[in-house]
Amino acid sequence: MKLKSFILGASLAALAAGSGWAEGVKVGMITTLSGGGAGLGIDARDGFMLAVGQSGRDDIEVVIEDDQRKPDVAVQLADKMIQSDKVDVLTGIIWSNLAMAVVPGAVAQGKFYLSVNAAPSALAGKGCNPNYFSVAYQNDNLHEAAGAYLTSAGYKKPFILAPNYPAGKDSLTGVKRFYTGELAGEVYTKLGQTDYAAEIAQIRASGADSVFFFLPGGMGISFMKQYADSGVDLPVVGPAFSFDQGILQAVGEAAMGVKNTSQWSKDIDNAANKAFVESFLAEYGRLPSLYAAQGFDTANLMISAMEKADISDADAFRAALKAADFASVRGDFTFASNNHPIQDIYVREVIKEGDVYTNKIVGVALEDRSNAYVDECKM
Amino acid sequence: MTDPVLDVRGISKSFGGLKASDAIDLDLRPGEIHALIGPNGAGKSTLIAQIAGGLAPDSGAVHFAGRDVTALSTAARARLGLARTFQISMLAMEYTVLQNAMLGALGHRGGVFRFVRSVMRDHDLVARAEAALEQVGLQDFRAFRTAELSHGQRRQLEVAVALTLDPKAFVMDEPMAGLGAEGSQQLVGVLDRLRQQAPILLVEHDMDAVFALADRISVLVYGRIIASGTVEDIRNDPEVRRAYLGEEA
Amino acid sequence: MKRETLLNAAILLLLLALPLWASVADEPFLITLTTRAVILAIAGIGLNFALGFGGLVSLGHAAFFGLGGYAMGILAFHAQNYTPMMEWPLLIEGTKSMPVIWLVAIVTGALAALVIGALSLRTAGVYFIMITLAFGQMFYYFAISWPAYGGEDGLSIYVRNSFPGLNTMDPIQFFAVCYAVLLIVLFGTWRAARSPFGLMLGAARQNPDRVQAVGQVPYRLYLTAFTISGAITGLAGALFADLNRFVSPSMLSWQTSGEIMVFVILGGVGRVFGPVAGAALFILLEHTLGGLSEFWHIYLGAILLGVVLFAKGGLYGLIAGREVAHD
Amino acid sequence: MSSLLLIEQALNGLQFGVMLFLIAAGLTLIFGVMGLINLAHGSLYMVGAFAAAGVSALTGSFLLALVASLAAAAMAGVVIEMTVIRRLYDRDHLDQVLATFALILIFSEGTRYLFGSFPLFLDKPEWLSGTVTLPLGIEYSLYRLTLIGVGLALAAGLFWMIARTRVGIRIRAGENDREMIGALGVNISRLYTLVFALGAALAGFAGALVGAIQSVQIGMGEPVLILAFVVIVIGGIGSIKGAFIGAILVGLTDTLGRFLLPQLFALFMNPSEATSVGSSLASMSIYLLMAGVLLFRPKGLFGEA
Repeated sequence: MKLKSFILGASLAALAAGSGWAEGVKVGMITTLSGGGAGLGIDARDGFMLAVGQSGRDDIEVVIEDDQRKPDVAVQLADKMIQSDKVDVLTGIIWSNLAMAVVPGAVAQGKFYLSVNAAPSALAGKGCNPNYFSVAYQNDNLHEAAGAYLTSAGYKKPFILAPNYPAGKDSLTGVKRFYTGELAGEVYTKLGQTDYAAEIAQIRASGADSVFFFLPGGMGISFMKQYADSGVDLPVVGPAFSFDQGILQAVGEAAMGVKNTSQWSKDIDNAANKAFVESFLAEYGRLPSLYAAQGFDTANLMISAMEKADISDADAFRAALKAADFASVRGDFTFASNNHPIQDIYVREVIKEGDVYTNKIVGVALEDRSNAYVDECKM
Repeated sequence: MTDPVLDVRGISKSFGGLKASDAIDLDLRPGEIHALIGPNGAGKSTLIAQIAGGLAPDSGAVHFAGRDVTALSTAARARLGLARTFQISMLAMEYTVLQNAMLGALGHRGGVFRFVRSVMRDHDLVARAEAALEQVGLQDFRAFRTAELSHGQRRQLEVAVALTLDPKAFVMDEPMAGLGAEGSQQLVGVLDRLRQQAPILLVEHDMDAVFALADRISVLVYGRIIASGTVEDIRNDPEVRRAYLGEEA
Repeated sequence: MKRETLLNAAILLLLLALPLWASVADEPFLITLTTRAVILAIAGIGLNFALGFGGLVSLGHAAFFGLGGYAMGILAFHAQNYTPMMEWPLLIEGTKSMPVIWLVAIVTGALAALVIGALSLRTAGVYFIMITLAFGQMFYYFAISWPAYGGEDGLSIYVRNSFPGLNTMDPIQFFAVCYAVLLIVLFGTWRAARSPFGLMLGAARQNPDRVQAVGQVPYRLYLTAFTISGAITGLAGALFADLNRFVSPSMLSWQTSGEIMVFVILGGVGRVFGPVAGAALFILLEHTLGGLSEFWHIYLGAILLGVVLFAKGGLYGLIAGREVAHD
Repeated sequence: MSSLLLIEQALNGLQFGVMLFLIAAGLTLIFGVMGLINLAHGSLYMVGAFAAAGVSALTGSFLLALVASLAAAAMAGVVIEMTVIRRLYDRDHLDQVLATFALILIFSEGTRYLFGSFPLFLDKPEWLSGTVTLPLGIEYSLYRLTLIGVGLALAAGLFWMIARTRVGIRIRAGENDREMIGALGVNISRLYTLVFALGAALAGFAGALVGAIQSVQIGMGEPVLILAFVVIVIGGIGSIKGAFIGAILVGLTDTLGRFLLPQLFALFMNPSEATSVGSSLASMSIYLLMAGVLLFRPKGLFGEA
C-alpha cells in the first residue's frame, strides 16, 4: 500500500518515537472479505491498514485472512494464526457469533484480541478477559442511545423491531434500558427476512408515534425501501448500521431524514478525524464508513501501546492498551474497567451532499457512555 | 384334481371408464403351465399386477397357497412363494450374476438386517444361488457383471432369481420377448423342466412357445377371458380365431 | 481392484504421516487442518451410506451434523457452567466426557434421521432432495431463534472435552482420537457394505422393484440406511464441534449439506474410502485456492463443475477405474 | 386486531406468493420438461436484479431496467444451458445438484467480482410510488398492488401460452414423452434452450421487480430458491398450476404466520416472550406446512400420483 499524503495524528507521534523497539508485533486479522457481508470486513481492514501505513513503522506485520462469515472457518484461521503464524494480536472480526467462537479460545492462549466491531454482552460481562479489548463499543451502546433519543425527543409510543436472534434481542433490551415508556408494539422478524409488508402493516395499525428498528445488512435496506413506499411517515430511529456510508447509497432517498445513533461520524470535529476522512478518501477513493473508522482506531490503539511497551512483556503491553493513549477519531476515548469504551454516542441525520447520501451530527444521545455489564465483569 | 395353487376369483379393475379387468376368473394348478394370451391392450399387464401385487382390484380376490392375498403387498406375496419375472429385465445391473441370484436367496431366507458378516461368505446362500444358476445354465457366468450379459442371458437370470425364492408358483411376464429363435428354444427347454418344480402362469406373445409349453391356455380380450382350455380347444375355438388369432395370422 | 486398495492405503497413511511429521516439525496448524479433514471425512462417510449405498440424495445432512454438534455443545455447556440440563422428571447433568457425548450425538443423529427419513422416504427423486433440504432449513431456523443455547451466536466451550487418559487440548492427541474414530467408522462401513444388508440395499438403489419381487421392502432398507447415515454424521458433528470448541447454527445451514455432498462426489460416490479422499482434497483446495484470490469460490466452483461433467466417479473413478467393486 | 389489518396482511401474503410463483414457475417448468433440478435458479434471480440495478443507475429508467433484467437473465440462462446444463439432462439428480451448486458459487463470486461487495441501489419509479386507497379504506402501497397485478397477468399469460400456443403444446408433449416430440420433428435441443431461457427470464424479472423494494445483494437468490423449492414440492413438481397454488399458500402462510402467531402466544404468555416464541414458530411455519402436505400427498397437491 502506498500513501499519497502523510498527515497528522498518531502517525507523527509514532515517527517521533522512532524505531527503538527491537521486536515488532505480528497481527492476525480475521475478517469477512468474501460473500454477503464482505463490505464491512473490507472497510475495517482498509481502515486498519491505513493507520498501519501512516505510522511508518516497519515492525508491524499483518496477516489477513477471510473468514467467509463462517464461525468454523474463523476458528480454524485463529488456530492457524496462533499455531503457525505465531501472531501476538488478533483482530478484525465483524460478527458477534464469530467473535464468540474465536475470542474465548484466543485469549485463553494468552493472545491479545482487539475488536474492530463485534462486542457481544457475554464478552463484556461474565466472560470478560484482561486480554480482550473492544475498541468499537459494547453491542448494546447504539441501541441504548436510540432509546435515550426516543426519550429525549419526547416520543410516547414507539414501535420497535429487530431480528429474532441474540443480537436482535440485545438490541431491543438496550432500547428499553433507556426508554421506559409505553411501546406501541415489539416485533421480532426472521433473520434474513426480505419482505416487511406484514410488519409495516402492523406499525400502521398500532397507533405508534415513531419506529425503532435494528435490521443489519440487506434486511435494513429492504425495510427502509418498503417503509418509505408504505405511506407510513412516522419518524424512524435506528442504530448506525443501516445508515452507514457503505450501505446508505443502496437505501437511497428512502433514508433521508432518518435519525440514527453512532459513536462516530465523519463530521466529528477534531483534527484526527478530519485527517482520517481525507486520507481515507484519498487512499481508497470512497468515504470511510463506521467500520473503517473502527479499524483505524484499533490500529492506532495498538500502535500507541507499542510505543510504550514491548509485546513480549504482556503485562506492560496490556497496561499500555488500557491507557488508550491515542488520538481517537471519536475524540475523547477511555476504557471502562471491563475494557470496553467510555465515549459519547451521537445522533446523526441522513442528508444528501451533492449526489452522495451521508450523515451529519444533530446531537449527543449519551455522554460518556460506558456499558451495562461493567459490574458483572470480574478480572 | 388337486386344489389350485393360485386362484383368481372375479377380479375387476377400471381406469376411468375403461374396464381393464372384467370379472376375471383364472387358476393355476400344480405341475402345469397355464398360458395367458391376448392382443396388445387386452389388460394382461394389469392382471399380472393384481396377481403379483402393486395394484389392488376394485372387486374380487386373489388366493394363493390357500390364503387370500388380495390385501398383501408385492413383497409379502413374494415371501409366500409367488415368484415373478418381469417383462423388462429388473436386475441389479451393477452386480454380478451370482450376486443377483443371491438377492433372491437372501430375500427368501430372510436375515437381511445383518450388518457385519460378509454375505459372500454365507455358504448356504451362495450354494442356493449357484444351484439356481446351474438350473438355467448360467453357472459359467457367475462372476460376470449383469450389464455384460446378453439379452437372452438376462432372461435366464430373471428365471434363476425367481428359482431361488423356492417358489410355489411362477408368474412370468413375456419371458421370450426380444429373444431370437435360438434363445427362445433354450428358454422353452428351461421352462419345460421347471413346471415339475412349480406351476407357471405364463404371459406370452410368442405363439410357438405357448403351443409348445402350455397345458392350458386362457385368452384375454378387452379385459375379459373369452376362452379357456387345452391347446387344441383354443386352436379350434371360433371366437378366439376371430378375435385374436385371426388378427395375428 | 488392486489399485483401489493401494489408493485406500496411501490416503490413510498420508493422513497419519502428515500430522506426525507436523508434530516433529512443530507445525501444529497442519495437525489441526488434518484433523479437520479427518472429521469431515467421517461426515462424508455418513452421507455416503445413504447417498452412495442407498442412492438417497439427501441435501439435509447438515441437520444431523449440526445436531451432533449441539449434542456436544449443550452437554459441555451445562457441565462447564455446573447447571443441570434437566431436573424434572429426572435429573440429567451435563458432561465433558467424549465417549458419553459421542453416544448422545450418535443417538440424536439416528433419531432425527429416523423421523426425517420416515417422512421424507414416502417420496423419491427430486421430492426427496427438496424435502430433506427443507427439513434441514427447519432445524437451522429453529437453532437461530431458540435463545437458550446462544441462538445465532452459538455456544463456546472453553476447554475441549476429555477422553480418558489423553490430553485432548494437545493437537496431536486429539488428532489421534479422531483418526481412531475414522478407522472404526471406515471398518464398520466396509463390513456393512459387504453384509447381507449392504447387498440388499445396493439392489434397492439399483432396482427397487427387484427387491420387492424377492420379498423385501425397499422402504425399510432405505430408512435403516438413512438412520445409520444420520448416526455417523451426528458423530462427526460432535467431533467437529470439539475441534472448534464451538457450535453454531451455521453447522446446520444448507451450504454445509452441500459441502458434505461435495466431499462424497469429489472422492467417488459409493466407495467406502471415497469421502476420505474427497474431504482431504476439499481441505487442500480450500487452503491453496483461498490463498490465491479473494474470489476463490469461482475456482472451487469451476473445479467442481469439471469433476461432475468430466470426471464422473471422482478421484477414485480417475485413479481406480469406473467400476465399483462389490466383492 | 381489526379485520382491515387482516385483509391488508392477506394482500401482502398474496403479493409475496405471486412473486414466488414467478420464480417457482421456471423451476417447475424446467423440471417438468427436462427433468432437471436447478439449484442455480436463485442465481438467475440475482442476475436479473443486478442487471436492473446496473441499467437503472446508467439510464435512470425503470422500464429499461426491467427489460435489462429479462434480457440479462435469459442470456445467462441460454449461456449456462448451452455450456453446462445441456450435459446434465441425461445425468442423475445427484450430478445435477452438484453441478448447479457449483454454478451458484461461480455466479455469486462472479457477480461480486463485477459489482463489488456492497448492496446496489434500485428503486421503483416515481409513478409507482406512494399509496392508493382501496375499498373499505385500506391504504395500500401502489407498487405492491402493481406487483400483484403484473404477477397475476404473467401467470395468466403463462397458462395461456402452455394451453394454447404451439410452443406450449411442445412443452406439454415434452413433459409426457421426450422421444415422441423428437419423432414429431421438433428440435428438442432448441426447445430445451428456449424453456430454460423462459424460466431464467421469469426469475430474473422477479428479481428486478422485488429488488426495487428490497436489497440488491450477493446471495439474495438462495433464500428465495429454497422457498421456491418448498412451493413446488407443495404444488407437485412439474405442475404450473401446482406452483401457483403452492406459491399463494406459502405466501399467505408465511405472512399471516408472522403476524398472527405472536398474537396467539400473547394470549397466554408475556408479550416479550410471546413475540419471541411466536416468531420462532413462524419462521418454521412453511416447512411445517410442507411436511403436512406431504404426509397426505407425497407427490404434492397436483403431482402425478
